[in-house]
Amino acid sequence: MSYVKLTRDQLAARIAKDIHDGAYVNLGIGMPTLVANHLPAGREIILQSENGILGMGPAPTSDAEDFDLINAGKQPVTLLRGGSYFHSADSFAMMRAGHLDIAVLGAFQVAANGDLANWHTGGKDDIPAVGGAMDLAVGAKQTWVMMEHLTRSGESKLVERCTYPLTGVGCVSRIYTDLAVIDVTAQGFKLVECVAGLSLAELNSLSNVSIAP
Amino acid sequence: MSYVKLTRDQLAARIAKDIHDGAYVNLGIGMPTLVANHLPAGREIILQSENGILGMGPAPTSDAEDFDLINAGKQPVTLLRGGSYFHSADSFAMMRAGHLDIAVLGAFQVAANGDLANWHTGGKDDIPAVGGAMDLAVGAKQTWVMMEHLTRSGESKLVERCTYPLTGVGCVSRIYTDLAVIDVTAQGFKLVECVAGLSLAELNSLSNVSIAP
Amino acid sequence: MIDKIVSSIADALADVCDGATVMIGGFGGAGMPNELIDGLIAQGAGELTIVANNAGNAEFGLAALLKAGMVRKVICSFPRQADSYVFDALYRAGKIELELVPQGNLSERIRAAGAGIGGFFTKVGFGTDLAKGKEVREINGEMYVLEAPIHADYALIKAEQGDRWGNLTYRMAARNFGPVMAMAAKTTIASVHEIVLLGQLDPEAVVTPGIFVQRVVKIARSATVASGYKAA
Amino acid sequence: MIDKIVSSIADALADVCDGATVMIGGFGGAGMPNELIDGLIAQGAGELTIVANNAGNAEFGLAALLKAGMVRKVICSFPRQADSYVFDALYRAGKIELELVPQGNLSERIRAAGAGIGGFFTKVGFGTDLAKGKEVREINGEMYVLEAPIHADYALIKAEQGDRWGNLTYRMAARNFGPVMAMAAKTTIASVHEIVLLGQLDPEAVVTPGIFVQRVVKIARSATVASGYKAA
Repeated sequence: MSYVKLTRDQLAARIAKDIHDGAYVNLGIGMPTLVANHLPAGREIILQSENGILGMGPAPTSDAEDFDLINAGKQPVTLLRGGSYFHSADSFAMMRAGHLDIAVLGAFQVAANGDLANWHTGGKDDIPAVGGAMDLAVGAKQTWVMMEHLTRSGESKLVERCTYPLTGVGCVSRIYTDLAVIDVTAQGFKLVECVAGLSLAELNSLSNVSIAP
Repeated sequence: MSYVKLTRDQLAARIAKDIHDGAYVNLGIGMPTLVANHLPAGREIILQSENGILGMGPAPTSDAEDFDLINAGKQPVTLLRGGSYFHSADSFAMMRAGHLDIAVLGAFQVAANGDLANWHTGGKDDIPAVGGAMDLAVGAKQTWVMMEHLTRSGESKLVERCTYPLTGVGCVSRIYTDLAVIDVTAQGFKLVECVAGLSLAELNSLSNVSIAP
Repeated sequence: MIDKIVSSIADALADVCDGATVMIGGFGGAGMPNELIDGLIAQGAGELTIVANNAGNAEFGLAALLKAGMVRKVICSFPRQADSYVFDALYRAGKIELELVPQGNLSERIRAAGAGIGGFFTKVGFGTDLAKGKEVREINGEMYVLEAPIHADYALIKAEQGDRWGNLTYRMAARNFGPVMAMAAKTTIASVHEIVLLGQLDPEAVVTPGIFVQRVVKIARSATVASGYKAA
Repeated sequence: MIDKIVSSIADALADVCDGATVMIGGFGGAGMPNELIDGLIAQGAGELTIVANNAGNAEFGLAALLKAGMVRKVICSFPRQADSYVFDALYRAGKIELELVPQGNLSERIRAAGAGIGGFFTKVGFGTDLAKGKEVREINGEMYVLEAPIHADYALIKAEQGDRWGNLTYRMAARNFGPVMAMAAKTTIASVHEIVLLGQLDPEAVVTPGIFVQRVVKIARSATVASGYKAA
């Protein structure tokens, strides 16, 4: 095959390119946090953090870290001019009632009907932890997924039906992977674009589910 | 008869005497507002107003009136040191979840089971208006009623069952009238005290319902 | 770049359509966005549903909007006031619909819309005429009534300071319904007495974060006037 | 006279009984009332139900409380962290009960308790394992789950400034669960870095009005430490 997967940073930049000027965005913990590093110049995009921050800025220099000012991943951040603080119930009101334009979340699996699984593998001995994932999945105007297309063992994370425990029902509208951008439609997955050199036929053969052109 | 009814100010002072130091209190619009003028010296009592004020102080001098700082009756007030402002939902959270120690409300009727009618006479042509009455009636730790014992036409406002539309069910714990102080108990009305010169027998003959000694 | 500041009240209200649900802040004169209401009258949209605490005083502001015949229905807690004669006459003539809501149910239903809540159980109103026909339920030995969220197309609110991101502060008891209405409306329009630069508002003291506000318009400051009470 | 300032953490916690439900504020290290938690460990009440966002890091604070065997049940949204090994071991050994709650349902359920709400319908969690056995309902074409309020006997929260009436401000994202937990507990105990005179807090910028706070105790300021994340 003659294609090259996107790196995490390339994927983050690809997603950032689709975030419109003036958007209110929540970036989930883990990989989606990288999107903050690639916001296009000239756009004013306001990042929300579930722990009560609107207008998050970049990470501070190490000598300016203040652990009263952290993101959802508990990493130190800064506050932009115009930012504000609020309590947890107000923060989740923002997240749960469609005030955010976009939530970008990681995923274990996304199903053709938009179901999302990203909080629990369902393993018997695993400690479950959900945080704000379920709130974001169903609360934002648009829920985007950022993930590798395949698991480490080569299985497709795009599936007909999720086998892992669900985070939200029919909530995902778009998926960005290291191989492709895919919309979730009423008819199932629909290709937006592939990485250079990867055909839809190849993508379909890698995925465990049909992706329409 | 040898008794004298309490004046409105005497009644307000009688009620104020029973408000403990440190109490959080909401005084309903109309007659209960007078209680604020009689709070006993040496007690720190915090008045709440439904429109988003904790720590209301006395009326300002007429040259210092500011109609952004008004009470529930829309009269100008002041803010004590230590007071604070908050929005309507926060204000009613205070009122509805038992955070207030005492609400003092006016009434058309109070029933022996503690039912309160104070918002609507039920007249066909009357414009109904409820404001915060229902919230206060069921939300405060204790709901006290301040009213004249009899209507202008001499009917008892203490009743076996309210005939006016209810404000709240079984919510009144104590009634202060110009003739007596009466508790509402599981067994019905129970006298706490009468004005000087009025016997319980006379009070019972004026009231349309039995008041136990 | 985000710039929510609009240069005129007319621009701020240009897209209000017939049949819109419009929340209007204020309690007494405090927080009453009279300038925006006057703008709405000039704009002319009709068949409006108004959500507010009161139903207007004398013949200005909300009362003028009612008098102009632009309002089909009012959802409020306290329409009857010493000087609410415009509403009173329309109501008695059957020319306006009234949904009377206990004030705390009103603010909580508005907040519910802004917070994504589909409905909530409250003790307030149980056993009264205002809960007639509503679902009731016993929870831990007490009786509750199910109340629905109140959504709106627009919220017109009066704030004190605002910036181009839409962050707002309020002045004293003029805060009242502003913050929850801002959360519940698709388009929130705030009049402010002062527009400040981004970063001038203390992030700890912003009352309404800009995400809840779509348009900010500056108005001249005038003293809030007495409204809706009869002197003793 | 109202004076909610208590002179020591031990005094502030003296009446916590076995079996109490205790809310503990904080998200990461921000707003985590470690000094009060240490006081609770010293106080010794057992069989506690803890309501918090996380379930402790390393072996300090909440993790130390768990390690001391004082906790019967944890209600939280995110117990699993890089350094949550104390909780993890207790959970795997079946020695602690876990009620896992989506974080927004957690904060909304806490607020509901503080606001007198008997229950509310939320979309969050519908169709997932965390809504199993809960009542569901279709409202305007969308599916909702009924969630109950979470009340507590005590809330332990960390604030920034406080006065003798119990008014509080917070510092940046350390605000998080403090204000809603203060509303939901019978007794709210706030540690503050500074006690100010009545009137020194701007009434427009008080975040938690004193009515929601029963005890205020001063602690020394120390920098909040990193907590609960694995560096990339």
